[in-house]
Amino acid sequence: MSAQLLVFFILAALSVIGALSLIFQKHPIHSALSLIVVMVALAGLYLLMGAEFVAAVQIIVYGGAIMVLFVFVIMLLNAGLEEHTSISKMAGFPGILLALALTGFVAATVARSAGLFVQVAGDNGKIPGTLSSTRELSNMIFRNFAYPFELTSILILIAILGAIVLAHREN
Amino acid sequence: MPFGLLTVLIFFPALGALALLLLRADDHLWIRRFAMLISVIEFIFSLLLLAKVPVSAKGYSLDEFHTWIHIPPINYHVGVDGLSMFLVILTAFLTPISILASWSSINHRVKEFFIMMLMLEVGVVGVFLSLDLFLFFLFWEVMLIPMAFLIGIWGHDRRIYAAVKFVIYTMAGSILMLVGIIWLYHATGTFDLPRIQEVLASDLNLVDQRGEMLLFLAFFVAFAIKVPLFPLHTWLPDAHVEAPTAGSVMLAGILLKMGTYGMMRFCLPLFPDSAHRAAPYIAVLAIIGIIYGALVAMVQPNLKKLVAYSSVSHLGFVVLGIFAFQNISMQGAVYQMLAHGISTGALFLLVGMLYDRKHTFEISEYGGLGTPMPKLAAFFLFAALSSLGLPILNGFVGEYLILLGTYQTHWQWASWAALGVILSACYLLWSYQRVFFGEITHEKNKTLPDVSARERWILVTMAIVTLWMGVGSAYITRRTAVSSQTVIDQVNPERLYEGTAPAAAPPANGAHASVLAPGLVKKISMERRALR
Amino acid sequence: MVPTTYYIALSAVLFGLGVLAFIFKRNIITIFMSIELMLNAVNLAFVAFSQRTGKLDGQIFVLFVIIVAAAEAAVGLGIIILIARNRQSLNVERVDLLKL
Amino acid sequence: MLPSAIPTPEDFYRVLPEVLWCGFGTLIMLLQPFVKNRHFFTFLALTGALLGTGLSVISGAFAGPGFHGLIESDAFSVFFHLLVGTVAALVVLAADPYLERENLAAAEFYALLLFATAGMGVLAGAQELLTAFVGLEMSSIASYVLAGYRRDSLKSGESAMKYFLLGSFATAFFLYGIAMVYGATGTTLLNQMGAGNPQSNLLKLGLAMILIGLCFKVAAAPFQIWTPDVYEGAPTPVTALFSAGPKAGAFALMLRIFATVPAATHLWFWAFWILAVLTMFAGNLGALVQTNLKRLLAYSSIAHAGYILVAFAAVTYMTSDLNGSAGPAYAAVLFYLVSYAMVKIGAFTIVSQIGGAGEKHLSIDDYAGLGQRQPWVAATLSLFLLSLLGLPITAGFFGKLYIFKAAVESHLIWLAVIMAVNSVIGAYYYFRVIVVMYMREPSAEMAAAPLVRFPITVVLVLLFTALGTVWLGVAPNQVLNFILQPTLIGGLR
Amino acid sequence: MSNSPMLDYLWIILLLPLLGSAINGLLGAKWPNKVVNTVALGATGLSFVCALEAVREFFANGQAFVHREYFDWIVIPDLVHGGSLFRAGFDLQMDQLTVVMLMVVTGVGFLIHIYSTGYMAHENGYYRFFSYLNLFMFFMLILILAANYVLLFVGWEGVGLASYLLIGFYFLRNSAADAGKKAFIVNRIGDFGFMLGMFLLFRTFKSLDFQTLFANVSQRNWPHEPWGYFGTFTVACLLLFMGACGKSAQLPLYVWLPDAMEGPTPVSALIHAATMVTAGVYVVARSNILFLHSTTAMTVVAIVGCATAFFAATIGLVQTDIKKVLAYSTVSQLGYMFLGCGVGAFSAGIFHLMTHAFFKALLFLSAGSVIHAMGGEQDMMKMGGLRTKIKWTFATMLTATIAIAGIPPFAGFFSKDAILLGAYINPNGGHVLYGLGLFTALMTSFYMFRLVFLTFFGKERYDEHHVHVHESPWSMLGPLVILALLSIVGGWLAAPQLFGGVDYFRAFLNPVVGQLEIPEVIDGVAEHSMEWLLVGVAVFSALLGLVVAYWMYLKQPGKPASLAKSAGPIYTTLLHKYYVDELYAAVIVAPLMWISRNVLWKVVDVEIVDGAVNGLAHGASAVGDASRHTQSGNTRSYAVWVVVGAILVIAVVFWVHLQPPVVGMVR
Repeated sequence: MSAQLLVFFILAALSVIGALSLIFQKHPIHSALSLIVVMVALAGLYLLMGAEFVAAVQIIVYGGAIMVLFVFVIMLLNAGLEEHTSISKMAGFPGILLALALTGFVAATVARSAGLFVQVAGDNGKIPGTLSSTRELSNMIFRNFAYPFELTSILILIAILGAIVLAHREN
Repeated sequence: MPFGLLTVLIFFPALGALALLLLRADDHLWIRRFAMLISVIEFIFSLLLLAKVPVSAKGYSLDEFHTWIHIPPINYHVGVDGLSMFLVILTAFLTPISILASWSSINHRVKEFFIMMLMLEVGVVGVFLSLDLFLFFLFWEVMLIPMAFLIGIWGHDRRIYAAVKFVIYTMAGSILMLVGIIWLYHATGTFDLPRIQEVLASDLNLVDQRGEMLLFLAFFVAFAIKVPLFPLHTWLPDAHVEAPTAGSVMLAGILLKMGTYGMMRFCLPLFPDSAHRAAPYIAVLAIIGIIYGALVAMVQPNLKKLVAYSSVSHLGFVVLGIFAFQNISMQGAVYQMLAHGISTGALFLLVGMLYDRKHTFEISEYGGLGTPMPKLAAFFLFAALSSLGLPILNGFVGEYLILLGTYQTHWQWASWAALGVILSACYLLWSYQRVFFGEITHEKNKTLPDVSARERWILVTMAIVTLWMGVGSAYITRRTAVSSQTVIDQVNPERLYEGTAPAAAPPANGAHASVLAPGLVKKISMERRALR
Repeated sequence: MVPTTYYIALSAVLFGLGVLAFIFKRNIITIFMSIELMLNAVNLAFVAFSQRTGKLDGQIFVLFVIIVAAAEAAVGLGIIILIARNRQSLNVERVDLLKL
Repeated sequence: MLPSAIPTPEDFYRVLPEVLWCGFGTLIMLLQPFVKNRHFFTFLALTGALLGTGLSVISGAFAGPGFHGLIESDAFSVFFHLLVGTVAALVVLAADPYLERENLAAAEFYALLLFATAGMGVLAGAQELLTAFVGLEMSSIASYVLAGYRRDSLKSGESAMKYFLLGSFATAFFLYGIAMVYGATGTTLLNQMGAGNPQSNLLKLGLAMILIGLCFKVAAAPFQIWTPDVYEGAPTPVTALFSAGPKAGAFALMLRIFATVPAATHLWFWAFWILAVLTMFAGNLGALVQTNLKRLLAYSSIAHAGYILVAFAAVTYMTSDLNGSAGPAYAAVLFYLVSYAMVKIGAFTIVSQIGGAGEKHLSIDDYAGLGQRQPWVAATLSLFLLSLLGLPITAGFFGKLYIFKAAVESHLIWLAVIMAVNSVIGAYYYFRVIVVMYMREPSAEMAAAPLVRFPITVVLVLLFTALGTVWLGVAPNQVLNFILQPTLIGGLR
Repeated sequence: MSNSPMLDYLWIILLLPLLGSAINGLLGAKWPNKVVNTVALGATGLSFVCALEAVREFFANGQAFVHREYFDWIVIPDLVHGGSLFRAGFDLQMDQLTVVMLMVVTGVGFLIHIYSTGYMAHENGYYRFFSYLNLFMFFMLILILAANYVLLFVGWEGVGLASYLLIGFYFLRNSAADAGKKAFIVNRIGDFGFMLGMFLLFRTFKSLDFQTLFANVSQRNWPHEPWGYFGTFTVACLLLFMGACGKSAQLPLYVWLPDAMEGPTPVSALIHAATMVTAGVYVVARSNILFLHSTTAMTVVAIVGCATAFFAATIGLVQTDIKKVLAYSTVSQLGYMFLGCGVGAFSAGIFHLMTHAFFKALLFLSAGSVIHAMGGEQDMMKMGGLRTKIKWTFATMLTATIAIAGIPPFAGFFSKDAILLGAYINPNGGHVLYGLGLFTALMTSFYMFRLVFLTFFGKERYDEHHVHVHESPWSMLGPLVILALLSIVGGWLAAPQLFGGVDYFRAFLNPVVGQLEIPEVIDGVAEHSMEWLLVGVAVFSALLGLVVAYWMYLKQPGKPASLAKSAGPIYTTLLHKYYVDELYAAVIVAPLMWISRNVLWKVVDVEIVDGAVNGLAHGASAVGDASRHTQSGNTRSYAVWVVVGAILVIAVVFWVHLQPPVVGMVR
């Protein structure tokens, strides 16, 4: 087993454990922390794949900003232990079974379609130099994907506006 | 002139309704007068048809063609032939009658009522005059709403149930018909009726057998619901009982005919093979309807329901006449449609007049009315007699021709159906007796007034028409002859049965003519199939 | 070298766990987190495919997803605050005024 | 050779409507602190909406791919821009008195509305999945906020929460689908996806996931489950928007994908067949038992999504049938969307007005006797209901006709029959509302209440939608010609 | 101008009563009786005069067949070959048979009109009565003048209508209304057969015009249908005969006639004795060419006629209502007429029709006079000894009784004798028919004299304080006298050669009806001696009936009661008319009503058909309601539904590979 593979498995296990922990933690703050674990683990995987910029963004924006926002809200609302109600019958056993079935099917399908992935840059999967990769990324964002990128600004505007509208307390 | 008489006929009442909209809502008298005026003018217009349509004109007369929608090619194509002409006249005749009949019995939301009456006329006349399948469907559906409103707003206790039932029943049939129409369009590339007939006639393989049967059924079920054919009839008693008098008159007098008209206009000419194959089953249903409707009518405690069930019975005759594929019976069916419109219309008017006085339809609430209201009793008897098919009144001609024609090829059908002749006497006379004969059992009934001048005018008019149709039927049959012959030709191209021989010769070599004729229709159908 | 399939499979598992979490959790905030988990799974898939194809646009997607996630988070947390204020409860099962 | 960072002027022309909508949205936000008159914002928003809508013609004139093929300006996108822009303008008009009545901030509402519209516009023009995703999110996120716009109302908040949670949930599916498609084809540009192996399970799965996401947006069963709750809880003008705008956008994308991507069209027809049947029944049967008119209309919009899916089944069938031409089926979808949007906005606007302060009068019983109390309103609502029911001389009739036609021409007779059966079920509950309006006496409370006022803006909306409904029902030629022009349909293939 | 104007305007004969009816019916309500009288009598009287003139012209033209077409009533043009597929014209014809009927109908009808002015003078609805009566005349005249079956059917149904109206004249009495309805409905049952008969004839011969049809039959050598062969002729004739049974009150459709006595007595005389009920006989005679083509049909007619004659006579034996006795007597005599027709002696049947019209009308009118005298009492048990108080009535009644009993030289003797002779020589079971006929004659004589004895002889069994017996006015007696004369001399028209007479009647009808040749030798005995023997037997049996009645009701007044007691069940059965009404009610009417109400309406219509429809609606609502529960409002559940949908979509995409169905279109 190569070192990369080993690292992969460790990080994969970490992320899965984090995800499971997200599910089984009773307190939302614990869940949030579990999610951060997942994110960090994923950031590690991104690094493993050579996507440094993405990994950085993952840590900074996702793990940092967004999750902090979560934690902040949890604190703000003083959310306590999760109330364990089971009003929804659907979401009980059948729901979990169905979700597992879906997971299983999707996982099995993608796992078995290994040969179907489109390959462009040869089989080695090496992405050309990381530095240039970030540069190319910026090139792509501002040239190829300029339009959606501009649109995201509107999206952020919407989000700000929305947050104000929703959370703003009048007098 | 871009638009001719037929367009005027269709849209004149709509204009009238629009104008009516502008009148003040509380000026009931003028609303009534105006509506009456409109409908009378419309009637006069409709009579112009008699003058303008040549007696022996083949095909459609006075037709107007305007392109309307490009994709799919839907056109405003209207035309008239002998078949539709009289139905239009009947419509235009019964509308003023109904308006007059509602003169004093409709007292709330008067304006809306008369608008609805006129809009109903628009829809019905449109149905009869459309030569574009799509246009036909359009009017067919448009007519639904005013009728539903007439039942639902001005009806009796269970009016909403009846109105909804009426709408749902009709919609159920018509939406399938829409699918059928589109399918037919898909097969022929046009909605134009004459064109479709040409296409279907020129290419026998256009639609395969199963497809044709499905198409036939899609149309037929919609029409059968409207007729109504047993067992699709249960909306009718409810609708009739709950509808106001004018609604009942229009419903029984005209709307039911739309079904049978549709059968003649579409089911037979467009799908002759399927019509032949389905005919035995349909005939059985028609016969069941005849007998069943009569039997159920017989035991109704509700006078209006009784008349309603009698319609089921009478319309069964019409369907039978159509599906016997005989010129005589076809003509009889056309005639019966008209006659039933008049006689049952008259019955409903009379029942409505009784209701205006007594506010009930229960037969047990009446009894002995012949004493306080001899004139009404006389008119009622007259209407009942015409309904039960007394010769020289209108009901006889149609029934007789239907049975006579049907008998020529299907003596069993005619024999069973003729039982209806007995039963109609039973239920009508029995109910008549219970309503008008005997001593008065309810004190209040003693002072009920006899017919007013307005009612007398209505009834006299109806009576005159009844009598005239009973005696002068040739006037009408000569004008419907070509159209029904055309239908027969389309459905029955070989014309095996109706020879010219003024009298048949006895069979040669002493071989004897058996009463039990072989199933000729079956043979035809097989021959047709062999052609494909 | 780790085969792409591994990443994809992991992403599928994480996605599934996200779905599971969405169904399983009651606290609105946690449910929202499970959505984030699903988005993360998607991101993983994008990066993996990007690595596989050698094209960078997969990574671009990740960036966009993150932006969108941020926007969603802002609005979503706003909604959560609204709910919490109005109802004094964060249990999603208690928010069932609209039904049938 | 790197593409230029500066977009060409043509690129801007091609996205002119979005630019205008976003611009006006931003402008409104900027002016919000300074202008107190809410009608000013109404005017501004209306101007923006109409300007964007009108100028979409210009973007139509510059037909072709823009922004390196991310978007496509063609008749198809122009059509949808016109549609969503008109919807936005109508919602602006309808919302003005509503916001005033409910004492809600106007500027933010309009800004969000315009942003959402821009998102739908993006969706309509998108040729690339990421762009489509961003457009989808623009409209979605704005929608979440709009759904919860009546903050004080428990129902509104709940509506927003459900829409948000489930919407994001579905978006994740959509996104995952994009990822898989990307993995299978190496691209997210729709017109380059033909390169992928159409038999690839990954591609299939990806497209399925995308379909799931979109089905959620258009409320196809069994993803329709959120619709009634969200529609009921959202402020009524927003509900009107939901039922017309985002749905149109989602359908536009669905059409693009399932008409363009070869793998997506191949024998997908059963999926649409089943979804259509489920959706029709779910909507119609659910509506049968409703007593709240707003909710009833929500169910009815599910049912109508089902009808549109019938046309989709025809589209996919036609494209899989080598000799067939899917043109009429596309046209059916487009025409239906127009007629349906018009009717739904009209109907919801009336519901919004009748609902009164705090939306208290939403029950069908509250409409008893409306035919006598406010005949014009009742007549207009009846017209809309009849159009939904599919009665002739209304737009809904032709909409249904074209779908029937598409289904029949694709030999989907049984689907057509099922749709017919559903139309009959639908007839029952639409007609029931009419019955209540005209044939029942009003309750004592309603009879005593003053007549509901209909301000000029609302009257304008109703006039436009009602006349449009009749116009499309009597003379659909112009719209049809536009829809059926070869560039529109051909542009997709 | 033709030299026979009346024949060209035959329609005037029947239009006059119609006008009378219309005028009286529409305007008569406010008029005094006199004016009504004038109109009604004027109409019928003029009609009678016109008929006389027509008959005169008929004879003047050498009895040439008269056929006039006035207008097309029902016509279905044949567009392919020209002409018409079906035509029922308003065509009238006149031949010898018509002449007989015309004279009977207009003559007797006129007399009864006159009578009615007296009889009905004090009734309410006087105008109505005459309007109906004139209407009846109109339809009856159509019936006999019609030149085709369809027009005949107009009259046929029309007289049924008039009968309905007149029976139900006292509509305040439910029994009258019931009787009227019953008459109409039972007639309709017969008409059912009649119509089918017409249809079958049309199917085979393509025409319902008498002239064309009969010419076709007689000229084209249609084969004769032997016994047991059900060909067109047999079936058509049997169906026509079914109609005749209804109209002429034959088994099993006779039940309406006795009830019809609820109507005013002149009505009974005119419609239910003299004219309408004989329409069946007329039709059979008119269609004799058809009937003669089928042994079966003829035999059935004979058997039914004979059986009815016998059967009704037995019932007549025990009835106590004076009109009921006469009613059963009518049924019985009608049976005779059919017997005559059935055995081929058509002219005898028609002859009996004519004489019967005289004496039965007379009987009824006399009975009416009696009832009039008794102040409305109809029960013979409450009469008696009237002989001295109403002499004229008694005299006329006695005349009629002698006539009907068949005692020479009164009219009934000749006609009945001719029928019996015809029966006797009929090869198909003629002796049995003869025997039954003879026995019926015996019974007829018995019950008729019983009637006379009970009414006019013996002690007065009524309360003289309450009933003031008085003779009727001359407006009533006049017709009685005239009819009495006719009852006496009417028979001489056809005095058989046996008595040295010339059978004018038979000779006269010869061109129309097929004639029965009386063979030279019957049963090995020379014809004349045999005939003498038969006459002797007939007269003897009539006298025997007279004697028995005399013995039972005048000599031994207690005898009938004791006999009745000893006969027990038989007597009761006879008294209740064999329980036929009850049987019909129990076997047909009640089950039909029960099924209609409790099965067809309440189960099939309400439960099954409507139930299915409503069930569908409810089912849809129930499913809708059930589907509500998926809409639990719980976001978690919703998420699961999304997952379900996802699985569904994926599953369909991956595993459903069916080809789309292609239905029904080849193209």
